Amino acid sequence: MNFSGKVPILLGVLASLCAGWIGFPRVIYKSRPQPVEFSHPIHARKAGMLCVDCHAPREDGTYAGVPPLSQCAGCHTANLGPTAAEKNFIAEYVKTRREPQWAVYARQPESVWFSHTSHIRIAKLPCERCHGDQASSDQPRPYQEDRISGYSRDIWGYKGANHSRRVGASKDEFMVVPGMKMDDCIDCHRQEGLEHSCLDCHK
Amino acid sequence: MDNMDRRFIPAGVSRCSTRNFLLWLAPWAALLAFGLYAAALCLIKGLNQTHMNNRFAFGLWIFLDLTVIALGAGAFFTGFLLYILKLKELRAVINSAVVIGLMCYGGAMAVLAVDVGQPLRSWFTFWYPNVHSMLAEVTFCISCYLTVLLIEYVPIVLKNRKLREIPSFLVFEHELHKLVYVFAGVGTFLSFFHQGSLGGLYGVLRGRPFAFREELGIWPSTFFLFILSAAAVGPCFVLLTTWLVQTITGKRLVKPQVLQSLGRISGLLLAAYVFLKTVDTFVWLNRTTPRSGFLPAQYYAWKPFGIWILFAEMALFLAPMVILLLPKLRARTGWLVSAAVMACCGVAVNRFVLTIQTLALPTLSFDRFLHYVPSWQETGSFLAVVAAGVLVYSISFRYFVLFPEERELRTGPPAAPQTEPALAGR
Amino acid sequence: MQNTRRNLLKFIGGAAAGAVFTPVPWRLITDTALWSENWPGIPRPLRGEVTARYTNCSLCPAGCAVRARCVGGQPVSLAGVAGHPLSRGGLCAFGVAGHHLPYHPARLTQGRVEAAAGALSKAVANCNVEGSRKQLAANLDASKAALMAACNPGESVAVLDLRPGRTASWTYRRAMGAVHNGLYLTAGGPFSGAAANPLAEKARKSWLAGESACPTEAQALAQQRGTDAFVCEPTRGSDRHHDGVSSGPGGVASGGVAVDLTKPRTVLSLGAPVLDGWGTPGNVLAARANFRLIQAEALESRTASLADLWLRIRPGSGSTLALGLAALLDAHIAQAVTVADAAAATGLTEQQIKDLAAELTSHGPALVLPGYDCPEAWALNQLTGAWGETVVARQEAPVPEHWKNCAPVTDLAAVPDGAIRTLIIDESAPGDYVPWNAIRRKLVADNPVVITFGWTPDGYGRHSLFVLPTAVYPETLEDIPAAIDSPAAVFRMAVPLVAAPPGVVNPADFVARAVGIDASNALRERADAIRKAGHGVLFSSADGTSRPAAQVPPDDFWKALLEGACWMDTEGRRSAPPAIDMTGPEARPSEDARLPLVAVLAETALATVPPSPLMTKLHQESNLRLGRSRAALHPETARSCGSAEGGRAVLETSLGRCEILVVVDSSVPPGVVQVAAAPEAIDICGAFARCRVAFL
Amino acid sequence: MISEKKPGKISRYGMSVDIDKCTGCGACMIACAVENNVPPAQEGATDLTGLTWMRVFKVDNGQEYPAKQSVYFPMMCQHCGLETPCYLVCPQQAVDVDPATGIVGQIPGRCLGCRYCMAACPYHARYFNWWDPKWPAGMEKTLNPNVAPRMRGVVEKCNFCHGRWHAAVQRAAEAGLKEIQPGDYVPACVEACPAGAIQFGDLNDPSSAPSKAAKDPQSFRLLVKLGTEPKVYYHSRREWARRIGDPSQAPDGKETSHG
Repeated sequence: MNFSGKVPILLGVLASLCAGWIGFPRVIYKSRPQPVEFSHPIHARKAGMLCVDCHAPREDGTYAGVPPLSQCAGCHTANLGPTAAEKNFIAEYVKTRREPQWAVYARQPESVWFSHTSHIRIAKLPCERCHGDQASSDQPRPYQEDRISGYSRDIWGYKGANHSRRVGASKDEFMVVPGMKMDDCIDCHRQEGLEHSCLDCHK
Repeated sequence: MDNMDRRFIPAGVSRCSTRNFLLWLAPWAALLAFGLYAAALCLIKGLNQTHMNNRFAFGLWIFLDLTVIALGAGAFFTGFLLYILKLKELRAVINSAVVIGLMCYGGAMAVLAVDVGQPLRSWFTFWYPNVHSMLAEVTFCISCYLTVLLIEYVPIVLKNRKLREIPSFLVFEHELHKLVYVFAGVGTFLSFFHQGSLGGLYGVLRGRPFAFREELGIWPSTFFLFILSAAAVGPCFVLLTTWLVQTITGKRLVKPQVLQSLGRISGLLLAAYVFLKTVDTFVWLNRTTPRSGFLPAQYYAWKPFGIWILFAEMALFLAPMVILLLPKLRARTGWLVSAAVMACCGVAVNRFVLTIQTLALPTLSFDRFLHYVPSWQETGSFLAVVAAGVLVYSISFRYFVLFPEERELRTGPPAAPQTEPALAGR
Repeated sequence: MQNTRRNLLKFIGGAAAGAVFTPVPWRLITDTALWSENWPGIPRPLRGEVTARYTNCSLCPAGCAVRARCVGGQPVSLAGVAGHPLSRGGLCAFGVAGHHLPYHPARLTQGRVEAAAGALSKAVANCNVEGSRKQLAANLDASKAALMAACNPGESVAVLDLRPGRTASWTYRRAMGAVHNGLYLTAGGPFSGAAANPLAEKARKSWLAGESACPTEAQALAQQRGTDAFVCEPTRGSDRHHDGVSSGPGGVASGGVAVDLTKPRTVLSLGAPVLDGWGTPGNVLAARANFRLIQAEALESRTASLADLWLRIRPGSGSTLALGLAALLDAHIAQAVTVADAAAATGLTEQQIKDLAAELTSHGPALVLPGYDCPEAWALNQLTGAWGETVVARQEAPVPEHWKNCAPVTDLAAVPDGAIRTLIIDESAPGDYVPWNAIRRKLVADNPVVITFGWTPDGYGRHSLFVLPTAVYPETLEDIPAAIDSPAAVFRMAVPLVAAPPGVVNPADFVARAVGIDASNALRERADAIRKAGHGVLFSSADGTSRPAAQVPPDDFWKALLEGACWMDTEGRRSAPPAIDMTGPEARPSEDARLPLVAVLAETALATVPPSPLMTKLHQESNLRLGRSRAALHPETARSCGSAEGGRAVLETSLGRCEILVVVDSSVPPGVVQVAAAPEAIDICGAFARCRVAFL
Repeated sequence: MISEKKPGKISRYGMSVDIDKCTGCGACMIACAVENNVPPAQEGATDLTGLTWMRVFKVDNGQEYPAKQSVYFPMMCQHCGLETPCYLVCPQQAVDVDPATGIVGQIPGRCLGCRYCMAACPYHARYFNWWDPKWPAGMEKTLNPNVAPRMRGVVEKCNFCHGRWHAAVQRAAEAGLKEIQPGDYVPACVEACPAGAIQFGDLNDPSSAPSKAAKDPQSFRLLVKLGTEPKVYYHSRREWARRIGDPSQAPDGKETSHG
């Protein structure tokens, strides 16, 4: 067997390696932009708001999630700023009373029971622990969804891939958001010795 | 076309014309197609296509899987006798045994894939195995052993006259052959083990006193009984298939004494099995059952599963045992074959009792006895496996050397291909 | 490199080998496995704030208090209210799944007009809700005008109220009062055979002459009626012996007469489903420990199998048993009926009947409950001395004075045949169901106008010219009549938990508007009247406290009612209902060779409502109850009819036929067909009927 | 997978059912199905292919009228506490026994539908999704968000309304508590029973109703001699009923042995 006999084999290996490592991760996700160019820093710094001002647990312990339009419209009755995003938001949603169709990066599968209350009140975790420093994410990154499983990339995807742009950061400078996959939950629960049963978190 | 085909047929043996061969394959292919359709229904529309239910959680499929795998045990046990215990004359049937094993195990796996409600998740067993579960054990062993069988099948394929022309294949085949002892060893271990696990499958069911057996070491007694019964019946099935092929093709493929020694071995093992099975039955009825708050009488109170089924099972092991242990009877093909048939039926009944009867019997005193008749989709899916088996075997027999002795034996009493052209010479 | 085919194969081989070292295969198997978690067809429950809201179940007059767990305002599960003085935390299987009804597949979403209804319907052949409403209003005026002009004394406009005792009932009475020749009908008076039975007529007079605290008193007993009679006593009841079919199963009494379950030490039930949805389940079960329950019934019903003593009597011989017992207690009845007769009719021994009578007197106070039509049962209570003790007259909750000049309550049965030109039937709230033939007889022969208000088309909708869709619990705002086991007057409302779909009609409003009176605010007026009367207490389900109504400001009173609160009158003087004259004719079983079997209705609770789809848990996925359109037969009976479990068959009586699904059950006596109650079944069987079963 | 550190409070939740009180009305079965998003029967489903986590059986003493007597047996998963059969046989850890609560749970997302656990369960308390789950149009609005609907081809069973346990834990957290109060967590069937026949509580807490029932000589457990330590206790004054539930019962109502 001469060397030339092996060339096509090696080519084949090389081809599938490239396809598998470079091409595939791009193909497997479909990505869509958030409806509104929302900036956390502006609200956090300029308006001096806290996370819980908008994302609050309800009295019954359930978590309210992304605030409804009504809450935004509380302040944004008219343009509060010169930006195009602001104008667009007022015109597109506030005026027409149309709820923005936010895509929730951290939305867990139906089979998962996650209680924000328990993690905030009992474990005393800061929001950043899981959601990363959203307060400084200047611009909502596009929402990426696995084409087959239909899950968000944050809860089911390659780790370290969940990037948000920092304030005034250049296009390619990113901060990393901690993953929210089952493994990430388990890691923490294991450290805390709070991992007893699947039923702790699964319904 | 015919010439092209001819070039693949092993040298020194005669096979029927391509046309006849295809004619023979046609009906089996049709059956396979039908079976695949039935299986597709079960996969797409879900298991509501079957007649299984919450009480009869397992049905025809599991019963036949257990039987088929017991019969397929011939593959590993013949290998074990030949390569480990050096019973040279068995070289005559080892290839055939390997193909049989491949058919049986492959078929069983295929049916299991249809039997589960979420086949897409079946690999979870490898990723998140539950060490307590007999089923996990079974899954691991069977899939490993199936790989071993495939590897053992490769040299048979590569020995094909045409394929040998490719040098690299020849080398590969040669290398592989050196390892055959390793594979035989591994295969034997795996196979012993999972035959046992299959027995454990029901033996561990504490909630089903009819099937529950007390533990010897970490396994219930059925674990060992299954190994023994499979080992005993495996050779019988090899014997049976060889005889079948001989009669259908009208060729002499192995020397008679090969079949007889297979019979003798199986006879000895049957004797051991019958003894242990008897002991086990007594322990089970007089100790295990009362302990779990049941009366042996309850088991056999329901028609049609009267106590007769227990005796029938024992008889189907006893009779062949006697026949196979008596050289005079063994020497007569008629006796030999009928003994083999009985032994195979015996193992089938044994597996039937453990699967179907176990599920039919009520545990709660206000519960009722159940009947179950498989739907055509269930039956069809299984027929697909049988058809596939026949196809694989026919093709292997035509193009590969399953019976090395066939060449020498051709000088013996002439086969009469022309009498039954369609069948002759596969 | 020569021989490209081989190289291509090598390339592919290499690629395959390489692929194993990329994430592709592994990611694909995990992704597909995850896909199986949320592949198409698996619904996603909505999320939202969890709140508790309170209402009262209006599926039957028990009106059990309900706590609804709502997510984002949508009720996702219902439960009883622990510590409620009436329902005591109880809620039956139907009530627990009540919040499914708005999404019931059989829900009527569009007005329907019977196509085969002659000239009148042609104009409105395919009209929607709006259309049929206009048409209806016009039609109603037309018939009004017609009746006034051509003074044909026979013909009238009538409302048939299947759940009397509601505020809506008052609206109907006012409306009919405003119409010339208007009639307000209920499912039937205590002696609905009136026209045909002078004895009964006499008794009826004495009854209505008595201290008739509320005009609806008469109906109370009416509600109890049903019908074994025609099987045993072919001469009783005009609406029955016409065709040998009785007129419908007894529902739960709604006003007028009530029983006090805290009093009796012995309860004799002549087939009443005491432990299976009768009265207020929670209340009955709470009182159960205090009394010995004797069930005289043909079938091994739930109550029979749980009673302290079960007397298996012949189907429909309940009233005869009552007479037999009466004969033992009252000499002058004994002249009409002897114990021997009773024994013969019921299949009990004379001794058994004597013992029973002895127990009723010795181990008192006793209470006799009629399951189906047998006023004798009530009368029996006079003889045992329970009258005024365990059986009392209940005042109705106060009503505004100006409502009082209105149409009187008339029994359907008392209306002469062929007298009604336009009939309006309200079955928006589950109530009694009178077999259609009993109604049809009262209508004029030449295309009468029948208008049904209902949320499904399966009830009288099948016989009506117009069917108008109504809201269904828990969309409705309506009050619920008092249950038979609440001795004091009560007032509570079912309040809407979900919004009704557009286009549904409120029957009472509708009728009121059609005749030009305003009743849109009737509930509030009633509540204010109750508050003004100033007696009774108000129990609030939300905080589980009671306050004297007098201390509650009117607006809060109303607000509380809208939050599921319940007003209960303080029980005043126990007044005995007026006496009933009882000398029933001698019982004689009627035989019919062509109809060898006897059909007996079972599962009569909520017979008229198609229950939640989840009820399949009780009859299809288990054998706990008999599902709709199913009938249970004894194995022998089934064999003699040539059927097996699950077989399809046709049930035929003198009135018609309906399809049934056979359930084989050895607890059903031979010769009896236990039919699950449903409109189509009641239409042809009533509560009992001679029948035959033919297999398809 | 269980970590070394054990949960703070170990509960052993159990039930006691007074079958003398049960009237077989079926409210528990409906409440259970409502709470746990169990779909209505599909076309062609029977009592052998249906989904009834809670199922009420009618049982009689085998006599004829007038000697005939009947009781109703509410049957749900008995949450075996020892050698839990379904837990031991599941090939891929889709069945889990929570050490903190003793609840035997099924993880639908992990289950491959081999049904081995159903063959292993002596109480036939496990149910397989033979069909895709389907609700009438609009009715999916009434589903309970605390419980995930299952997909076709997986096994499901009673888990003592584990969704309610989650909710109770969350309510407790909202109040700043680590552990739930006894009254906070009650399964749907217990809440629904109009006769108060079913009671629920922690068997480790001697004051709870099931603990008391466990000591009652007239209490019994089904098939207790199998040795799987079920956590559901039944109670009846009638000896024949006790014998039907547990043939190993001695006349005095004491269990002869615990397997």
